[in-house]
Amino acid sequence: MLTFDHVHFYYKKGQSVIENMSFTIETGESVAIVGANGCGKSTIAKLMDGLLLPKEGRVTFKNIDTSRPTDLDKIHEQIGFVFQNPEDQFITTTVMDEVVFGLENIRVPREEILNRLNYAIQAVQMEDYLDSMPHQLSGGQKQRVAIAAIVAMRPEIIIFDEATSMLDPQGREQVRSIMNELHRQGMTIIHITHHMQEVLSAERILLIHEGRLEFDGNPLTFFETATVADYQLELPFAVRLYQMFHHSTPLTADWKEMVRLQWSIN
Amino acid sequence: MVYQLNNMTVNYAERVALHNVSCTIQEGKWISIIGQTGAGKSTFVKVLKGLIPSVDGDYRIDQQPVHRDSKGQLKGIPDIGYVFQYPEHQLFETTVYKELAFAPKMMGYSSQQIAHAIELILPQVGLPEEILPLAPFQLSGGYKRRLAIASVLMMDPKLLILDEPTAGLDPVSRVALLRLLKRWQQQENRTILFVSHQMNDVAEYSDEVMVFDEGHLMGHYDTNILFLEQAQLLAKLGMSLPEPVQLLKVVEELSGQNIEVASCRERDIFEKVWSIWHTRSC
Amino acid sequence: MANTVLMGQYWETNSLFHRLDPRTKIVSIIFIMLSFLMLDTFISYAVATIIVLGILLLSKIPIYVFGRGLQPILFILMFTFLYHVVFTKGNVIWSWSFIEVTVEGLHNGIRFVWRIVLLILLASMLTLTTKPLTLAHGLEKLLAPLSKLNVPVEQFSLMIVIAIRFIPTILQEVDRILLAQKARGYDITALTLSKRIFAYIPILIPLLFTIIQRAEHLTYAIDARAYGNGKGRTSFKQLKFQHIDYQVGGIVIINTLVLLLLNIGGV
Amino acid sequence: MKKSLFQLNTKTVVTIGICAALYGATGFIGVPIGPDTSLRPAIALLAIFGALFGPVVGFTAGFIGHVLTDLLTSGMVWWGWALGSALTGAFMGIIYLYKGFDPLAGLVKSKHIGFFAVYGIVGIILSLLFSWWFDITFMGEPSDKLVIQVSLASLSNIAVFVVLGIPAVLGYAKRNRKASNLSVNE
Ligand SMILES: Nc1ncnc2c1ncn2[C@@H]1O[C@H](COP(=O)(O)OP(=O)(O)OP(=O)(O)O)[C@@H](O)[C@H]1O
Ligand SMILES: Nc1ncnc2c1ncn2[C@@H]1O[C@H](COP(=O)(O)OP(=O)(O)OP(=O)(O)O)[C@@H](O)[C@H]1O
Ligand SMILES: [Mg+2]
Ligand SMILES: [Mg+2]
Repeated sequence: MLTFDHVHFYYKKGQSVIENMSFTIETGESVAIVGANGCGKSTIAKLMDGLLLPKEGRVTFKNIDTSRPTDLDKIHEQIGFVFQNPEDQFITTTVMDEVVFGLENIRVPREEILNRLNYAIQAVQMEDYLDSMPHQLSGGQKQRVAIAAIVAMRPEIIIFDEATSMLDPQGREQVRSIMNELHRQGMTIIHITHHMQEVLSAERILLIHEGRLEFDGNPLTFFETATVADYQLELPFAVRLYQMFHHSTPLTADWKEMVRLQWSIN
Repeated sequence: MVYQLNNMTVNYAERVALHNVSCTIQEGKWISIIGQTGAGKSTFVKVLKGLIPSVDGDYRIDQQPVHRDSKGQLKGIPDIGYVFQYPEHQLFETTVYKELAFAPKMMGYSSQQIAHAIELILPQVGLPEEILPLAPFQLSGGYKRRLAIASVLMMDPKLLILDEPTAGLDPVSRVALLRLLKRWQQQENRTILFVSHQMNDVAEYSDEVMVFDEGHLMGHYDTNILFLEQAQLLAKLGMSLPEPVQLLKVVEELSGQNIEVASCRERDIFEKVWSIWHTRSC
Repeated sequence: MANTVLMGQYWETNSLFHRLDPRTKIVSIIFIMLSFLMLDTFISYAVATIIVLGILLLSKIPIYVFGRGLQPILFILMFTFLYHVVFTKGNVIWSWSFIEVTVEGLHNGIRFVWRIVLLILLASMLTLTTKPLTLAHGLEKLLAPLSKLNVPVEQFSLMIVIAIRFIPTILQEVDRILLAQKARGYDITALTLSKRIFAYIPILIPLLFTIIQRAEHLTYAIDARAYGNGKGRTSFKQLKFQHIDYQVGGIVIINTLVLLLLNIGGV
Repeated sequence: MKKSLFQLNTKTVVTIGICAALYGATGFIGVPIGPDTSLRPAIALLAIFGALFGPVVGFTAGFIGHVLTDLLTSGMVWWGWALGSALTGAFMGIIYLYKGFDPLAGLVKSKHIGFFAVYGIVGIILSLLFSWWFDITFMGEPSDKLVIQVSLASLSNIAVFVVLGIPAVLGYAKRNRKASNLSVNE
């Protein structure tokens, strides 16, 4: 239960970045946050994790207010946050230490750390790079490490802030399946992305426009009805295809499925 | 201009990032570079720009060996534009304005000329004027990206290298940028080297594609040939096809026939699929 | 560059000292150094020298590496020596205008220089056989009991780790800025030396800005991963005393005692 | 928020760590001007940290930074000089305690500059005298040599402080004032 209650935020007085934003994300949901560049998505993510505090209104996680400094640790333990730029996230000098750092903080016992380290590193296929310096990896490898470091902590919520923007299609698919797996286990997934096909497979979409929440609901409904270009978005491939077929079959996230269905009807 | 690499090898400490790469890059083309994470794409384009000082191999521009210093190290090649994979690697000035003005100032333009050029470039990449006095690091991820691209476009280079320039851009800005680049490249006969993981964009905009795998250059293809005829190669290297081409494959499989299309671009494939569809349902 | 700083002076051999627990090394070196500060008599110097030579041999590190460590302070050593030689009053054995060389001066000069050399050799043992981050880790563990007294040992240790980790990052940052400038047609390294020094100044302010920015992100990163105040963290990399640590510890104590006795006995 | 002095939160930990690294990194650079003395731009950094973050950060960053450079370059730590760096950093930080002095917000008055210069210079001289005393007492180094060294080092450090350190703090404050003014105007 993560709640924004009439949240306002600005970096500089007079230039508000988030305006009067209210929504609640229930435990176990998978939510995509979309919107134009500079509309405030990363700021929302930082507000969720208590790294920034609202200037007005409240952000609460399970009724803990992020503005109470004493409880902030609990929030950080329960909410994992993969930064937009993985380089900003790196604290230590090796890939292994990077994953272990968070685990030590949340007091995971030693043997368990090893298990989780192995699991996370294998999930992102970075086994060969355990002793490399995070800063000396390729762009996509950095993102993989950043993801592994958070996934290993097994928080209740993970916020992915464009965490797959530099992955190859296969890597994107892998991360997608990691997310699905975690979601199946009950984790809340919040995914900030510009990749519309990924948005389509979320359960819920929050559309941010100039610091305001513009739409909150089902992604399929959204793409069927909204004029996406108004929000600097495009239609996912599945929806483009759907339009080409003149809406003759119901829209689903899996477009291959849709084509087969179409074919069989005809 | 023609850029030529011969048996180029790059080592980072113990890791070989490029293996004996030889290639020729002709003028006036949009060449995309694809390959999995860690395949050596960024390393390859850095070599072309001369950003990696010690390389093993031969590099010529218009048949002339590229200038090296007394220690045999490569020097940056000034008339190539280079947009880094992470905009943070590129931005260093204290304000957006200074960032944009840096390159033209180096090239000796007057401050009026620079101000004018900045006025022109901002709308093209979709940056508002209000951000000019801000520090680059106060911008959102996507704005940083636009700024990084704009500051290189200010150089108006003959060869422009873009390392995943669309990562972090919102869809409308992404398409706008790609169209801007395409227009610029075609009208002014410039060369673009475009590193990307977005197969749809690669299929849509490029003339040629270079495929990398584990430090090797696996081939340099015409875009249509690569995506329409070399699907096995891509599959073998664990790379995926653009969605329109995947659609084509699905329809081929369903109809059990080979479908000829004009190109691997989405419009052409949709047109074809639509016509097959139409004939079937009539 | 990044790697050189992270490795510090570290020199890989498979010696006994490389296997020792960093805590043993730190404590032992402190003990030996303290005992060296009391060196006075000829025999005690001789014993100390033998101890240090023994340690050098055991470390299996080539001698020239130690020489390299002494290089930066060669000047101080020479100065100290000459100073004593010239300014100590006593039996003159050679003179030229107002300069007089005395026996006592030679004696003093050699003694002081010798002591400094011994201390430096010892100190470099620590850094040659231990990586900086291991050293920091050892230090944290040594100070751990203070944590109970509410001394922020963990945070202090994180400070040191960040400092070590960021020296290369900062040097990289300078490289990065130079590279970014190079990518846009400005190559500082192509300038002549005298011009280059001035060209570095405009880099300083952007450097300061990006570093302060880095600090902000790093704060977020550490907070976001629930570091809190660092209390009660588990520790994945553990340090364990082995037999060898006890043996070495014992030897060090005996050594120190011997030196002490020698001094007290005035031999 | 600003004037808290001894509270050790993540932000202070990171600031000290990074300042120490910066001090250490620039410690690698130095133009030698005399026996064991060099013109070290690092002093200017201590001035900046002190002014921006206060005496505690200045002290700790100076100390850790100095010890680290010593460890990384020769392996031998000159504790007296490290403590000297720390003291200098602390003195540079006294100005931070003044009400109305806040370079992060662009607030620096001319009287602050005067105080800053005085504390800085006094700090430099005092800490060098301290290092001198320390070396004589614990290392048994000859004292006359140190007199030369201390005076040379004082002069060079004061020069760096006046020529680089003070202007840098002013420049930084000026830039921040500009940025915040702009936001008010818009
Ligand atoms: N540290 C900062 N100081 C001042 N302004 C900032 C700061 N960080 C962000 N902003 C501003 O706040 C606004 C929202 O930024 P934010 O990073 O939240 O956008 P975003 O939605 O994540 O965009 P993107 O998709 O480009 O990452 C932008 O206008 C940006 O310039
Ligand atoms: N500075 C460096 N030091 C050491 N190894 C490096 C460095 N930069 C890259 N590498 C390694 O070299 C290989 C190639 O890296 P490169 O950055 O060229 O990959 P890439 O194809 O651009 O990948 P991506 O799509 O993830 O950006 C990778 O295995 C990477 O870990
Ligand atoms: Mg963002
Ligand atoms: Mg890359």
